[in-house]
Parts: sequence; C-alpha cells; structure tokens
Amino acid sequence: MAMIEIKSISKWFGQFQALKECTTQVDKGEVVVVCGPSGSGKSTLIKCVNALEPIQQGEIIVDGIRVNDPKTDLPKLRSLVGMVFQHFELFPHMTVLDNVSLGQVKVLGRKPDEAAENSKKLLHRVGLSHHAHKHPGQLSGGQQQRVAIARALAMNPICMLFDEPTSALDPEMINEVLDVMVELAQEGMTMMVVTHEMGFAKKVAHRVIFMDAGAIVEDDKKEEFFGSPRSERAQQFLSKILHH
Amino acid sequence: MAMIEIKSISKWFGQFQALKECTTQVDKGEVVVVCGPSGSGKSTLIKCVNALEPIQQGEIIVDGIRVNDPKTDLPKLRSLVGMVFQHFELFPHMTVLDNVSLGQVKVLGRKPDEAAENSKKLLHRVGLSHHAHKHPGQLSGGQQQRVAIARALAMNPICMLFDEPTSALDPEMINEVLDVMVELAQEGMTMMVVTHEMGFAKKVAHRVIFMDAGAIVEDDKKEEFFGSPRSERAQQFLSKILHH
Amino acid sequence: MLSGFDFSVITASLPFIREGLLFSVKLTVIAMTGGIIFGTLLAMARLANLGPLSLAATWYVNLMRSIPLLMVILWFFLVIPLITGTPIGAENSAIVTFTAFEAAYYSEIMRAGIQSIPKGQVWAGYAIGMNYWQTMGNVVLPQAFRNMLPILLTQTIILFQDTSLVYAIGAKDLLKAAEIAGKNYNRPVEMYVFAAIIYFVICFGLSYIVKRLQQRIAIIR
Amino acid sequence: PAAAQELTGTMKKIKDSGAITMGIREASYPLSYLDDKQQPIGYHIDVCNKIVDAIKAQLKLPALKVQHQPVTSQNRIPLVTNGTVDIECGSTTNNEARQRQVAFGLTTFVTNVRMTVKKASGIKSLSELGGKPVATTTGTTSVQLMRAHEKGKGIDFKEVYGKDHADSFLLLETDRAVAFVMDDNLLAGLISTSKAPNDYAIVGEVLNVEPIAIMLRKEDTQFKKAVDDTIRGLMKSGELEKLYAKWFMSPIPPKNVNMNFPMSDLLKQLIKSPADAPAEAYNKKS
Amino acid sequence: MNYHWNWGIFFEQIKGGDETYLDWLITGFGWTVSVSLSAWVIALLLGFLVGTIRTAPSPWLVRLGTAYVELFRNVPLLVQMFLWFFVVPELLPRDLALWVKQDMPAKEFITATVCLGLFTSARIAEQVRAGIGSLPRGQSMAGLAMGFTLAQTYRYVILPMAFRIVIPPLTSEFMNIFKNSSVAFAIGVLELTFQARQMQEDSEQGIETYLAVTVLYFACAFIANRVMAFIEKRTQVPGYITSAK
Ligand SMILES: Nc1ncnc2c1ncn2[C@@H]1O[C@H](COP(=O)(O)OP(=O)(O)OP(=O)(O)O)[C@@H](O)[C@H]1O
Ligand SMILES: Nc1ncnc2c1ncn2[C@@H]1O[C@H](COP(=O)(O)OP(=O)(O)OP(=O)(O)O)[C@@H](O)[C@H]1O
Ligand SMILES: [Mg+2]
Ligand SMILES: [Mg+2]
Repeated sequence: MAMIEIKSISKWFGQFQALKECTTQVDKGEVVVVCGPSGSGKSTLIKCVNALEPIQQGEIIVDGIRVNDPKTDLPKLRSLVGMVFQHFELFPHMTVLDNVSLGQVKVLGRKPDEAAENSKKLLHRVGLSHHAHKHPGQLSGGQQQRVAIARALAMNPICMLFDEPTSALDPEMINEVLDVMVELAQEGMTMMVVTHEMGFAKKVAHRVIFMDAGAIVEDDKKEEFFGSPRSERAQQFLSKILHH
Repeated sequence: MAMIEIKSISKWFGQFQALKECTTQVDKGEVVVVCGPSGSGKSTLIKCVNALEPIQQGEIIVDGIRVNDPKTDLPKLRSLVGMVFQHFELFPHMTVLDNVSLGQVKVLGRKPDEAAENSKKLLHRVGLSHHAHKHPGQLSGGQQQRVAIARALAMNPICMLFDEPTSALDPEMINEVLDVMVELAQEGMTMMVVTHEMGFAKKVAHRVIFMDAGAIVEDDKKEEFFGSPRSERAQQFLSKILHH
Repeated sequence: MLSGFDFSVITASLPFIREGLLFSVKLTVIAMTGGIIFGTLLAMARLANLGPLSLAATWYVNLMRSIPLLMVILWFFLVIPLITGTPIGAENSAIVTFTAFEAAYYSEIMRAGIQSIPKGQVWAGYAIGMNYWQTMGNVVLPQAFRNMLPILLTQTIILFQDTSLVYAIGAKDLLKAAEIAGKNYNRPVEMYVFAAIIYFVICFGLSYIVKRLQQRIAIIR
Repeated sequence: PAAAQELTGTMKKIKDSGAITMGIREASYPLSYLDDKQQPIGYHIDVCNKIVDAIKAQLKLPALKVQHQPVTSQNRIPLVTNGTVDIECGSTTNNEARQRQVAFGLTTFVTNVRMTVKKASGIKSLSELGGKPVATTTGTTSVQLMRAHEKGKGIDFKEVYGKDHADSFLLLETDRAVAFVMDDNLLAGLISTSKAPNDYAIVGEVLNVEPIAIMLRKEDTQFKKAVDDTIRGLMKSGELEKLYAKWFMSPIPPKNVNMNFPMSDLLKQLIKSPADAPAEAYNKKS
Repeated sequence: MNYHWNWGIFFEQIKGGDETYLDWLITGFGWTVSVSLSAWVIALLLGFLVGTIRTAPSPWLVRLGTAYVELFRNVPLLVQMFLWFFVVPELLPRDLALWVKQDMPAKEFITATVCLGLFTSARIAEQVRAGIGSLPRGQSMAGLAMGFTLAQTYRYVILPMAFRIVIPPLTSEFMNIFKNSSVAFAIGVLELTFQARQMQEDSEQGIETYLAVTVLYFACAFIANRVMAFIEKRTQVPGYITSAK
C-alpha cells in the first residue's frame, strides 16, 4: 500500500528547473534512501512531499490526500508527516522540552501537562531525559538532532522525512543519530531519508533512489543498487563516496 | 631535522584550559595528522604554531624561530607557514586570481604581473585555470578549498597547516581536495593536518597525533596508531569514526 | 562666562523639568510599544507576497523615512483636526505622530530581524503543522525580536532624543521645559548644559542596559 | 437681546462644546509666558481671561472650560485657521499680510522695533553698524526693516541669527554680535532678567511701530464683537491701564524684577480711541 | 478650513528687497546640501576610524572609541549644536575665543558641519563595528596567516567587506543627515528650515511654505537613497549574498 505517491512532478525556481518529471512511491513501512550529488534536487524533492515547496506540475499523494490541491488543509497534512532537517532547526529560544511540546499544544491541542509528559517519554527514548530543561544551544549537534527527531515523533506522524540528518555533525556524533534512525526503521516507520551514509542504507533501506540534475536516475532495490547500479553517473558517484 | 617544535605548551581561554602541556614535533618533509573528538583542542594547537593564538606557557619553534618571542617578526614568520582553514576563508570581494596574488604583492613585494603569472601556474596546478576571474561565491566548496591551498602555496611556505580542510565539503568534493593534498605530501611538503579522513592518514601520514580534552594522548607512527592505539579513548574514537 | 554659571535657575525650575521629562518618557514608551507592534505588522506585510498591501507598506515606510520628523509632526498636527473634525491637542497629536513615524523605523528593524531567521526555522514550524500565524508568533517573531533587541533599543534611544522636536507643536518635553526655564530666567546656557547631562545620563543608562541584555541573550543562544 | 440672536462661528462652537481654546506663548515676556508652575500668565493672558469671563456671562455658561494650547510663531496662524485655537493671546503683530488669513481684536499693545547694545560699545545709531555683526531671531523680519530704514541704506550688516530671543540675546552677551534688533518690550524684558542689566541699553532709531493684538478667526463677526466689546470696556474703565502697570511697571514672576517700561504715547492714544488698524497704517513713510 | 491659498507666493518680490521667496528657498537648499555633504565626509572618515578602533586588540583603544561613541550619541543633536556654538568657545583661551566668535570665516557653517559630522560619525562607528563583527573570525585569521600585518589585514580583507555589509544602514544614515541638517538653523545657518521659517513669517503662507520644504527634503533623501543603491550595486560581490534588493 502506497503511503507517499509522487507522480511525475516538476518544479521550477524562476527559470531554473530543479525537479524534472520525478515519479516514485514509498509504501507503508518502507524505508527509502535518496542520494545523489549536491544540487541534484534531493532536498527539494522531499520538501515537496509535505508542501514546504509548491510544485508546478504533477501530483503528490500522501496517505490518500492530494498535497497540491488548494483545498487541502496543509497544516493538518504536515502534522501527519514528521520532518528532520540537516541543521536540526530546533527553536533556539525555547527549552528542549518546549521544543518537543510546542506542536502538541498548538497543533494537536493537547494540554500543556499532557504534552510535557509525552515529550519527556520521547526524550527518554532518544536518550536525552537529562537535557529537557536546557536550550538547544547548550547541546552538541548529535544531541540536537536527536531532539529534532523526538519533536517530529511527538506529532505521531504516519511517516518521516529526513534531509541529510547527519551531514552537519561531527564524525563522532553521526552514529548516535543513525542508531535512533535504525531503531525507528526497525519498528516499521515509513521513512524517506536523504543521506550519504551508505552504511545506514545498506543496513535498513529497502530501496535506494539516485538523483542527478533534478531527475530520478535510479530507483532500485537496495541489493541491486549496491550490486550494480545501472547508470554510469551513479557508479561514478558511488565510487567517489565509498572510496574514503 | 625538526621543522616545528612544540615544547610543553599550555593555553587558557580565560578560566578554561584549552591546551595542557602539549609536546610534539614535526620534522622536515614529515606529514602529521592530528585527530580527536570535537573541542579537544586540535584547531587551537595548530593556530598556536603560527601565533594566531598566543600561548601562556611553553614554547614553539618554527624553522629555528621562537614563535612566542615578543621580538619575532610575526608577519614574516606567518608568511613562511601556509595555512588552510575549514571554511576556506577566501576573500569574497576579490576574484580568485586576486585572492592568490594579494599576499605575493603586499607581503612578498612581487610585481603584480609577476604575481599574477605565478598565481595562474598555481591555479593550473590545483585544476582551476578556468576559474581565475570568478569570485569565490561562484565556486563550489571543493573548488574554493583548492583555491585556498593555491593561495597558501603562493607564499612559498616551508610548511603547511590544515585545519579540517574537508569537513565543510559535500562528500563528492572531498576527494578533489584530498587528491591535491596527497600530491603535496608526496612532493615532500612538511604538513600538519587536522582531519578525520582516516583514508588520507593511512595513505600519506607518517605520524598520527590523537588529542583529548586539550592533551596529546597518543603520538605514534601511523602503523602503530591504526594497529593498536594504546589509550582506550583513542580506541573508542577510532571505532566510532571508522564504523560507518 | 562659565564662572558666571548660575545654577539656582535649575533648582527653581525643577518641577517644570520633571513634568517635561515625564512627558518625554511617556511619549517614548507609548510610541515604542505602538511603533513596534505597528512596525512588525508593516514588516510582515512587506515580506509576505500580498501584492497591493505589500506595496502600500513599502511606500508608507519609505515616505516616512524620507521626510524630516519635524515636518511630519507639523503636518499631522495641522491635518488630523481636518480629518477628525475636532482638534485632539498637542500631546495626543504627538503620540499619534510618533507612533506612526517610528513604526516605519521599527518596521525596517523587524524586517531585518525576520530575515535574519534561517528559512529552515519557518520550515520547521510548518513541518510540525503550525499555520502562518502560529509559526510567526511562536517561532519567528520571538527570535527576531530577541536578535534585534539591541537595535530596537538603540532606536528607542533615538526616539527619546527626538521627542525634543515636539516643541514645534507646543507640547512640552524635557528639552522644551529646560528651554522655557532658560528663557524665563534668561539663563539658556545653564539650562542647555543641564539638559545635556540629563539626556546623557538617561541615554547612557539605556545603552548600558542594551549591552547587558546582549550578554544575557548571548548565553541562551 | 444677545440670546435672541442665533449663534454663529466661534460663539456657536463654544456654546456647543462648552469649551474655549486659548493659544498661549511660552516666553513672550511679559505678554504671554509660563510661570514656574507651567501656568500661562502675562498681560495678554489677563486680557483674554476678562474676555472669557464676558463670554461666560453672555452665553450663560458658568462652567465654560478653558483649554490652553501653546503656540509658536510658526504654527499660530494655521492653528487659528484650522480651528485648534479659538483665541490667540500671545504677542502677534497685526499686519496686512496676516489679515489675509486671520482677524485681530482691538490693539492692546504697541511695540517699537529698536536695538539693544552693550553700553560700553558706545553705539547709538544704525549708521554705526557697518561691517559689524547684528543679531536677530530666526523667522523675524528685523533685517528687512534695517535695510529698509533710511539710516540703514547702503550699510553692510553682518546678520547673525538666534533661534529664539534668548539665544539672540546670548549672541550679544557673548560678543558674537554688537547689537540685537527686536521689539523693545522684549528687549527690555531680556535686559531686566540678564546677569548685568546695567550693561545694556536700548538705543537707536525706531525701525517699525507694531500694533500687537489678540488674534481670532476671520469673518467671525459675533466673536470679534464680543472680544472688542470687552477690550473697549477695559479701556474705558481704566482697567487696561491697571493691567499695564501690573505687568510693565511692577515686579513680575518668575524672578520678581521690574521691567520699568512706561506706556508709549501711541498706546495711550489708542486707549482713548480704540482701533484695529494694521502696522502699515503707522509706518506710512518708509 | 478658511485658509487663504496663494501658490503664486513663491514668485512674489520680498518687501524691501529684489529677491523672491523662491530665491530664499533655493539659497536655503544650497546651504542644506553643503552642510549635509561636508558633514557626511567628516562622518564617514571618523565613523570608519572609530568603528575600526573599537575592534582593535588594544583594550585602551577600544575604550577610547566607546567613550567617543557614547558621548556623541547620547545627547540630542539640537543640544549638541548649542553646546558647540555657545559653550565650547568659552572654554578656549580668551583671544582664540574672540577670534572664533567674531572673525572666523563661516563660523556658523563650520560649527554646524563639525557638530553634525561628529554626531553622525558616532552612529556610523557603531554600524562599522557591527559590520566588522559580523565577518567570520576566520577572515582576519586568514589575512594574518598569509603574513599581513594587522593594518594590512584591515585594509585589504576586513574593511572592504565590512563596508559592503554596512551599506544598508549607511544608506539610512545618509538620508538622515539631510534631515538632521535642519537643526543647523538653531545657530543661524541660513539653510532650508531657516528660510522656511523666515518665509512663513514674512509671507504668512505657512502651508505652501512647509509643503515646498517637505518636498525638497524628500528629494534629498530620495537622491541619497538612489546614490547609495547605485554604490551598493557597483560594489556587489558576485555569488555572495549580502542584502537583497
Ligand atoms: N529557493 C531556491 N531558489 C532558487 N534555486 C533553488 C532554491 N532552492 C534550491 N535551488 C536550486 O535547486 C537545485 C536543487 O537544490 P536542492 O537543495 O534540492 O539540492 P540537494 O540535492 O539537496 O543538494 P545538497 O546535497 O547540496 O543539499 C540546486 O541547483 C539549487 O541551487
Ligand atoms: N576564542 C575562544 N574563547 C574561548 N574558548 C575557546 C575559544 N576557541 C576555542 N575555545 C574552546 O577551546 C576548546 C578547544 O577548541 P578547538 O577549536 O581547538 O577544538 P577542536 O579540537 O578544533 O574542535 P572541532 O573538531 O570542533 O573543531 C573548546 O572547548 C572550545 O570551546
Ligand atoms: Mg540538500
Ligand atoms: Mg577545530
């Protein structure tokens, strides 16, 4: 059953075409990794999924809801889709606990106590119980990214989008974030992950999408992708990225 | 013959001790890689070598000159030591060519034509002949870092310092920078490199220094370091960093 | 001449000056509060793609910033009675004028503040399902306000100094009070020196607070 | 009989709103200025208060509210014309240009434009000012008057400007100017409150004779009649002369000094036969 | 409002002279522009100097710069103008004071220009300091690491970028200086506001006068804005995002 359906979408920034007729889908419980060179449109693609960027052609359907329909209640849709950003994007003026609680109170309408209770559980789950009352600026990058994951999970999303969640991290901290993501994947969360961490992809991805210059060049089962990517561009990319 | 001698130096930022009695040396033609967790003092250590940060105890001798002697002509010393930064630090308001030429004209007193001639050679060497008249903002990260290396080489340095030269780069671009560095090393340049690219270390380093909490914890031949690091902290670090 | 300083005029006119100072402070506080609120709305109108509304906001801000405050004060004073039908008095007119005028300056500051927030913060707000107003209110504006607090306060110091221009419509602020006292006693030099000291103390005090605030904020980030 | 008549203009406005707004000056010494408690006082304020009393009686409005609106020489005319101020009790010269915009009550004071100098300078006439700095106040027309006067013809004055009279006097006091040209009553006031009143003298030719009057809106006959009737009454009963003596010939706040400024012959004559002619009527020859 | 409009007033001859009111306004406009531009030069030079000093490594220089800024920005311009004109000369030796008060050529103009220039320079210094502070710390490190002296680092690396960064606030300041120059009337500079007061007193056509003056000030601010926009465009660094528009 398809959770996210992307049907032949195109997107322009002014004159520049950032996405070219991209089509793919993510099934319930499936983990899809998106990779490709810088500027190839990976971030743009996943931002289109929860309508953070509008598209000009094609359509996207999330859990049966047409995203690019003017009648769609976008805030509601977005609350169903969790998202984690490269630079964490925690709200620096709030404590960690408030970061996780904010959406629950303002969007889901939970009582502040109830929300805080739930937030503490989530923070415990990502191993940060002791940091609830700090501000994001007082945490390391890895810790911040785990808070960001907890914040997304707090909305009880039906699927999660990740945009290079580890690429702004110190090498030592990458694993503490990947571990949380692996756990999520193993619990059956539907995930679409932009990342260059091929270790993660090999471990939990079901499918790998390779993008270049705005187009989806490869869309394969993990085994096929790492076995023998069809396109030369993907081969080249893999060789560079796996080399060091 | 020791090119850089670091003798028991300590450094404080206010109350906080960033370096604790660090001692090591880099011989002529030697390539030394410095690694360690974030905040362990790696950047601070190499900034002390060309006196970008003052030290409070101990002494540093570069090519026979005492760095922390008030009588030392620091600009002259610094022109002998090339330095490459994590965020490139090109001068955004000048063309690439002017970036490389500026120091030659203003510090070495070369004629502008002569300097430009030399700069073009260096740009050719790092594979950027075609970008000489662009501004840094118009180049990719990997290209900018290669310009930064050319800029440092333009001063005919007797040794080079690198502070995480690839950690702000997209994965695909890391190699284009590492390749230039490998070439430099193979030509016999004395280099002190802060990096987490263990592939690079394995390939060209003679020695690896591991720092933790401001102290030099390991200072070994490359083979010994990768074979069996003595300290538990280094083992742990290596396992995290090599795992993915 | 300095040896001939007669500071008894100052003691004699203290009640006078106190009243002027109170009005300056009142005007500053009201115009600051109103100006920041109105200015923030203007900034949001300029940044949102609202066609004519954005254009109108842009025009308003640029016009206000291009005319000397003195002229704006005069115009408002002469024109408001024509619109409302009844004169509203110098002090009320000053309050309306300063709020409207300072809003243009505060709006530029808030616009810079809003733009200083990384776009990702807005995305993050939207991504957890908040709408435009919720994202603005909970995420963008609190940060923009914090980032800009020092500049907002600096503008407020300028505003406080500018209250001296209300002399043009006969409202009595600190400087005007000092001037009147100086005239009645024919001792303008003493009164100007005295006014300079009061202004310096107050404005310096404010900028000291600005600095302390800046340090406090620096800890949170 | 007045009650039977239908009210128009300002009288109607006062009746309807139960309030009258008086324009006041802050430092037009001693015609209209503020005392230590920020209360308007002065010769013209007293005259206006009499007018207000008369209006109270006429309109049967014992609770008539009197509001004070400070005005400056820049904004007094627009404020009267736009209705903010009903009656301006300041020190406004009645001249032809102004009569195009506003009306004036009967002349209640006459000033002569002259100059004050430091006695030590020995200057006695306009003709001695060649090449010397002469102070006047921004926005006043003294310079034109000097140029226009026969003694001033062909003389090269170096004008320096103060933004108000106190500043201009300071120019003289600090030797930036050798003379200060202004209305003689203002000069007398400034001298009497200065640090060394005996150092200054008012000297030289009368450059202009200026009737000073209370200012009203134009074409408002009912109100002008009420104002003029009151003033005429004050003149007839000798009360105006008493007010004059109170403000010009005895110690007055805030410093309690006496200006000693006797009534001019022209004003004496105007009290006998009241008039509201503009300045031009008294300065025909120039 | 029963106001007597007279738009022809600008072309009327002034009593006792052969000028028209328009001539007055034009003279005034000339002085306004002269005071503003001269003060702008002073403000830019001193502003950049003091702003730079405030980022220097020496704490004493920094304190000096801070004192300068605090002194000149915490007292209203009108009051400063007065102090410069009436109080400062009294602090000079007697003979010099007398010269300054009587014989110094264009004394009102010079006083007004210096005062306005210093006042504005304090604000520019603040902006320059903020501009320098907003550059990545690595930039000055990169300059020093190449062997530049501190002065060279400022000259070739820091100030060129800081200048570009502070162009938007400088634009406001440039617009402001024309508006602020109106305070010069207080010490008798025959600039626009002065002439306006003179004209309205003489002609009694206040509304026409102020409207004309408002338009002239607006024109100054507008031209100042365009000039700075032109400079901003000319100095734009390709591929580098400074301010939009
Ligand atoms: N707001 C925008 N306006 C104009 N162009 C944009 C905008 N956002 C992205 N682009 C362009 O669209 C293309 C795709 O951008 P995108 O961020 O999706 O790439 P990416 O694959 O995520 O790259 P990276 O690995 O660097 O994050 C790039 O060429 C980029 O310059
Ligand atoms: N200017 C400074 N003032 C105060 N503390 C500083 C300063 N610069 C560095 N430090 C502190 O000194 C310690 C060492 O910093 P340094 O930048 O050398 O670490 P590093 O090993 O290079 O880390 P990274 O991998 O994050 O670059 C850190 O704890 C840092 O917070
Ligand atoms: Mg991306
Ligand atoms: Mg570092």
